[in-house]
Amino acid sequence: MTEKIGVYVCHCGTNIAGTVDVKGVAEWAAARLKHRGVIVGREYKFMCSSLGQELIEKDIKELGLTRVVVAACSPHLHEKTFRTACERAGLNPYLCELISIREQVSWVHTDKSAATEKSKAVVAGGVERVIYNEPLEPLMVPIHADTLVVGGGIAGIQAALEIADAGYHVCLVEREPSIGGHMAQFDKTFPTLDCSACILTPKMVQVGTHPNITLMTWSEVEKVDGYVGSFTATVRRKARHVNTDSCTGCGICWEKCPKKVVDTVFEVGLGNRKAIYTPFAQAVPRYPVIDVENCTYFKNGKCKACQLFCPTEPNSIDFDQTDELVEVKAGNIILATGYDLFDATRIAQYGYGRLSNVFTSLEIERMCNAAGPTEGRVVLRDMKTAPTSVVIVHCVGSRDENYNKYCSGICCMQSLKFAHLIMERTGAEVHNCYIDIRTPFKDYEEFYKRVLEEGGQFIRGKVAEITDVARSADEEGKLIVQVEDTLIGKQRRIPADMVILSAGLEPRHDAKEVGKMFGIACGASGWYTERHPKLDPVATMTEGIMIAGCVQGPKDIPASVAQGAAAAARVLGKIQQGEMALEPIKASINEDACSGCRICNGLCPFNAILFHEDKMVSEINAALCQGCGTCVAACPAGVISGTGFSDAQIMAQIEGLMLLNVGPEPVAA
Amino acid sequence: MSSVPTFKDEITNLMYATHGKPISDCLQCGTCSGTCPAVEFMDHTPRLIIGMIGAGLKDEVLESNTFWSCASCYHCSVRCPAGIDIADMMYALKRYSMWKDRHQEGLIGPAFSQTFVKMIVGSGRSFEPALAPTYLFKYGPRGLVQEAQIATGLVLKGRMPLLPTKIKGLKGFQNIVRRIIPIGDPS
Amino acid sequence: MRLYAYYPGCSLESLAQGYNLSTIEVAGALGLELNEIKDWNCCGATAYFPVDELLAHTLVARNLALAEKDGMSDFVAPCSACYKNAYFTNKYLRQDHDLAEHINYALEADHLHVDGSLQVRHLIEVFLQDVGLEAIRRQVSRPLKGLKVAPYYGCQLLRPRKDHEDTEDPRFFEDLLSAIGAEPVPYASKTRCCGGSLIVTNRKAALDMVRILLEDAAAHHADVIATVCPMCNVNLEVYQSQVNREFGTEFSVPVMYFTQLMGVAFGLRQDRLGIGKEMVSGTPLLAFAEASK
Amino acid sequence: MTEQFEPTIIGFTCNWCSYRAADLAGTARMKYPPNVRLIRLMCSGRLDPTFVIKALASGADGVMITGCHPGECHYLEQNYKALRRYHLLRRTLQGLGLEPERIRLVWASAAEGARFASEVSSFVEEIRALGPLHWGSSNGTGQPVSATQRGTPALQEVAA
Amino acid sequence: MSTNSKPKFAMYWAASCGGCEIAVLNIHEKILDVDANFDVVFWPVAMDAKYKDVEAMEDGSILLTLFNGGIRNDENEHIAKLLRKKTKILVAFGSCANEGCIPGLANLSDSREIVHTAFNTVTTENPHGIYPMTSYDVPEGEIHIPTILPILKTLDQVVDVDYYMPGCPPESDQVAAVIDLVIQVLQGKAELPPKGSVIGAGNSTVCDECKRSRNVKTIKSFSRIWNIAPDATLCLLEQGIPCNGVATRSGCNARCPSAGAQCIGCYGPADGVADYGARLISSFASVIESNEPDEIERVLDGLVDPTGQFYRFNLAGSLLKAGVPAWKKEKA
Repeated sequence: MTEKIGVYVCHCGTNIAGTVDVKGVAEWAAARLKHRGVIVGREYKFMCSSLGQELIEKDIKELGLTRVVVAACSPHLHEKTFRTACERAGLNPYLCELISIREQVSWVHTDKSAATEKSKAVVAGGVERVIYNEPLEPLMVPIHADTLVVGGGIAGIQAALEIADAGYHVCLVEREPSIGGHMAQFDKTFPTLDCSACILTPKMVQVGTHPNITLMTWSEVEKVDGYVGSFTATVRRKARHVNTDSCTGCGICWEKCPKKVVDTVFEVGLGNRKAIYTPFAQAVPRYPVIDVENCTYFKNGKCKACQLFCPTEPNSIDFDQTDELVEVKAGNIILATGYDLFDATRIAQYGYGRLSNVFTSLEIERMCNAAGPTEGRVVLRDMKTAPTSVVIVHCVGSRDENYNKYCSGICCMQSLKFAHLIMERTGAEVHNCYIDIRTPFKDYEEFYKRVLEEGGQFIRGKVAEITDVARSADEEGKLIVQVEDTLIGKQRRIPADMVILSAGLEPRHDAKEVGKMFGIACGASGWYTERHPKLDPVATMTEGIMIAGCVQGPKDIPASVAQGAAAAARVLGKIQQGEMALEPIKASINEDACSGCRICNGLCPFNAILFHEDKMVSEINAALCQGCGTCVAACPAGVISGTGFSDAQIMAQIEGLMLLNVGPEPVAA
Repeated sequence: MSSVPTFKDEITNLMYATHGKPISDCLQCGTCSGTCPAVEFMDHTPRLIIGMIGAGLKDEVLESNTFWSCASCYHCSVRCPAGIDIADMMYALKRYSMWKDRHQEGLIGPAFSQTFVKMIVGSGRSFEPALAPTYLFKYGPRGLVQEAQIATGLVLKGRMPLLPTKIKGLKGFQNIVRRIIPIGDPS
Repeated sequence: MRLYAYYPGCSLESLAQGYNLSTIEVAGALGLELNEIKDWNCCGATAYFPVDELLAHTLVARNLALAEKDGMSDFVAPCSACYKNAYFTNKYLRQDHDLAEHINYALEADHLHVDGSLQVRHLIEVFLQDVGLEAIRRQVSRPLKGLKVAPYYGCQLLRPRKDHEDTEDPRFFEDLLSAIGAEPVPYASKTRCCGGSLIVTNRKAALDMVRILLEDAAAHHADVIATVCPMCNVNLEVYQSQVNREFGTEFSVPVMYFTQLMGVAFGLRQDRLGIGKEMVSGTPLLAFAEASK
Repeated sequence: MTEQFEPTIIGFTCNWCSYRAADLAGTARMKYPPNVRLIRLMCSGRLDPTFVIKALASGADGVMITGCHPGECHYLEQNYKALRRYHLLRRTLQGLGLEPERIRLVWASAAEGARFASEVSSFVEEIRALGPLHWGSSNGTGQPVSATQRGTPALQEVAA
Repeated sequence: MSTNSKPKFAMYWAASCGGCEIAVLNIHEKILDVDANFDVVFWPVAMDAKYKDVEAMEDGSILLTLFNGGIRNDENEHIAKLLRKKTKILVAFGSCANEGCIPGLANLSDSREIVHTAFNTVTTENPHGIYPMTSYDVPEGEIHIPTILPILKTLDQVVDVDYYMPGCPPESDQVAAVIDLVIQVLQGKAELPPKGSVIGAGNSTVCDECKRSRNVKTIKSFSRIWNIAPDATLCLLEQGIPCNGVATRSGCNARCPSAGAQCIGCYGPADGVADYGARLISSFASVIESNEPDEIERVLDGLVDPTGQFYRFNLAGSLLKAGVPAWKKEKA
């Protein structure tokens, strides 16, 4: 045995010493594991203290230790501490193992002798393991200073601006013809009721004009290669059929365009647009797009009105334009692709789509919006009659095992906002049917109070069904909302002209595929999983990819903005480091022995394994490899090895834990 | 945790077939009561009953007619946002009250179920006319007349057999039943 | 010719003979062989469960066991309640080994054993899945043109949720009716409860529930209500007179089994379909029936 | 020293969820029997069935495999690979006459310290009920199990 | 080395089928080289010889011994130790000596059952349940037959082994090559590989020699070769046929897969594989295309007898060495 191993057992005050005979363990290791290379076994009150660390450093220098085992707390706490200590003493940090006898022994066991015996086993495991530890060097990768932001909603806009203002280049990709996202569709924003457009438009303009931002609307990311520091995204710029260099966005083309189309996206079917259009007046960029499905010219080769009337020189309408694929290089990526609204037709008993005067929250937003299809008048489906009685149904598709288990968070405040706006604008009687009213943030509860004072009516009960089958005269010709008023314990049937379904938020329909493309995971409810739910909410498990806004979970505008900024801060930090170290825990393939069976090829979610058809061997891209070791375990020929957690290390640790190689009692002198 | 099962435990245990959500998941949203087609005829709404069970109000619950007024249409069960099979809970309550032999005076349900099962156990088949006497008196003379009219109507249309049918393998059938509930020895 | 273990259930022996006759006629016409389970017993409808759940499941299991013994793989019931009971007992037998053990212990007493190996379906499901709308359309010789039919699904056919069908706004019944040339009327109450056994145990409640259904059907000018369950049929049809008496209404909506409608559309003889035994005469339908005489 | 059999169990944890669950059980001072000894892997996907067999062959009486809940894997979907291997491994060991119950798969998130503790406790009880396996020359106490010597010749046994 | 006396060669047959001997004879005229270069002193299958002659030999006087067969009874064990003493280069020859092979599968059962099966089941008409005795007195004195051991062991579990030559049996061309090598070494034209190496085989797996085309592997279902008509050019495993080639040492030139049959693993594990079966479990399972426990179970139902599939040749040489019944006895 050529290794010289030092074993250090920590008292952690009484945290460990209280249940484990620390001294005994240290001595046992020195004596019974001598033949395994343990030349010194020490114990100390607090190993992590500077004095404790010095103890180790001293032994490395003086006794020439080649391996170090520290038995103390969880490696998640102090692994770095002790590895750095070893490094200071000139020992490769990865030759040091921290094994836990606190979280996993002293704190969870009571019997002192049993705990001591287990500690010995754990130490033996550590010793056997450390023998096979290899010195490792972290992998340094340079960080490209550009950032790719996907999604031009408020979260994406905020993130882009923060980074651009800090002086770094951002490429912002948006699927729709204009940035702005859902927020652009809203009228007022709770709880302050300031106009959504008034606060959003300036930011949109900033994005459109910012020297550090390349804006790609009507575009989608199709492929992402690379890894933190150097991603390459392939973006499809869908044909606009408008030449953005010459177009001034004067608007004559969509004025002259003869083809009216029902706008199912921005106006959620309530309003019309033309076949050449910008989704809304303050759109950024101002350039329109031609909707090929509906354009008369594309349908039957005639018309060209837009081209005819286009005043620019050269003419900006280009019917021959085709999609183009552009490559974007970036060091970091921020995903802010937002949410989809819950499809209310899924709840048949609420009659959306069947009963014409049942509306979704988004429809109401558009109606309330002064720039919307009704210039801000709240009316029934006939687009003229104002309702005299309105029922707002909460938790539509949320907090429901049959649809989404989670609370969508924003619907309560949104409903309260509607209640206020509708009472204000129509004087109608408004009922809110809720399970719980959730108004946790600044000035929210006050707003609830305000709506109560304004005469909003509240019924605690989840709506059972909405029907038009009248049972009495006063129900005739109305919608009837059937609900239990749980506070009085009676079933009530509330006649109303209009019913608003406060639909919840859902992950984007394509969230899973998009997530796969970027190498990040969706949680049980389909929202992207953050690195840590509390302490790292905008980072993901994949280095260099951040999430912001509703992609991470339902949230309102302030929270989305905060996350956009937070993600930007995380990215800026990385950019300023210039390069970053990757954990050297990686898998690698011995190409001579690899038979190219391709078992491993499909197992890597980070696409780190590539196959060389010519040599018929597989290879692993170290920078992409996240070190999970799945391929190592799966290789039938055992030719994939994983640093840090090699077969040898783990097999040895098992033998250690089973106390297989314990030496004989030393004969007492 | 006390060793004596609470009323809630007892009911939960009785919800054998649910294989699903315990009533403790209820968030008292009232979807069940809002949905229930018979709710106007119940002393307490289904939601309230769940709350009362949770609160351990055993007497009040057993005294109520709620679960005997349940038509087992399962509309509440499929709509419950907590995934609780409320209709099955109603069955559990019926079982419980039969078992403890405690129910509101003047209800037909208990008697009906008992007679029905007795009849099945006796013949293996159900036979409508046999049921009538057991509950008709509850409707008083008027009900009796109406019932009689309907019955004769049906008989005339040949839709009401005059003699009950028995299954052939009755002995074996009863042996099966005997292994589950005491119905006396084969006579 | 596909073979099915056929479980008519008690009502089809008495109150709902029409359903039984028409079922056999129509199934025959569609090339399905219904093989009545020998010496089946009552499934208990909704009345066993209040007494003893294990007993309830066991008595249902006996019928399943008989079918399994005959080497059957498909179990079909025209009565929604029978279907629902058989479906779930069968399901639990597979899911819950403990329950299966108890049940089989009891069945042993009559030298029976049940595995839950059957596929349990309602008659209408079999028609739609195994025969299919196309084949049904091909059988139609007298399309029920212009006949407004209110399809009444009732409860147990849809609920508790079996497989992924839509429990709130299903469409398959409408599809079937269109296939035989009738005009399905859209009305919200089609999956609302008819009161079921409350007609016995809480007459007032049940009659009110029936009233609501009749109102909705009438409001949509239905010539006839089509049912898939004898219980519903009895409540809607036999007790219509009492509803009128109770609420001073004047409903006279004929109620027919969907199989009778199919039979008529197939041009089968009305007496063979058990038509003519109604308390509320199905005159509008008879017109078609006459024609097919 | 009590009479009852004290099994030795090797537990494999993933670095992100189940190991943190174990840590949490500690920080929350939950108690579970000391029979389980943990090995930290980066991911349950690293779990090579060889390790499980090695543990058994080295004298462990049971092996506990733990990882993030399905859909919550730090490496997106690698815990599913562990799941697949676990199923096949159990079948294979069964063929060798081992009780498949000696291998248990447990999903535990970083927040589920309590779950981790209770799973360990129940597993220890289950293994205790199954009795010792004590393969190989170790019973986890450092003292070899009775020195392996030749069994009495089978022929004579049967013939006798 | 003295040239006047030819170096001594021995070959022994313990618990095995004899195929290895055939394989050696199958090297055709090369066998003459063996005779030309070696003095065959002990080869029970090929020539008459007595144990006492071997016992009489000087230790280490045999240069090369090809030992095939596993250690099933005390006689095998005795000769293994004897030959070890007398031999310079002891080669574990063939799968049985290397990893137990088919005889090793007996390690799934208690030796008592084995004997019972052999002497008192359909295999043997034995109305009076008479079993052979290990020793019996006859006028001439007491005679013995070998005593069966609780578990079959591989050669290196009993004695120190110099080289390993896998295969069931080893391919004749490989045998020839090895013999050539030894002769070359004798003539000082070549060096022996380091002690403990595997000879007469490749360092990769069967796939390396297999000509079938491959894609990213996924398995939707397993099927047995006679249940489907496999594509003649595509990897068998990708067609759901449990082919052990992925984990099996190369050297056979992918005989079975090339002939359209799945590899059953007779060349044993590749280098640095601690447990052949575990490797296969891991690789097969990893590529099953499902994340649903029930679905996975359904897929695995298609994999009849996984234990046999993964340990057919390797059981005695695996980490667990045996099934529980046999092991219990071993430890008793």
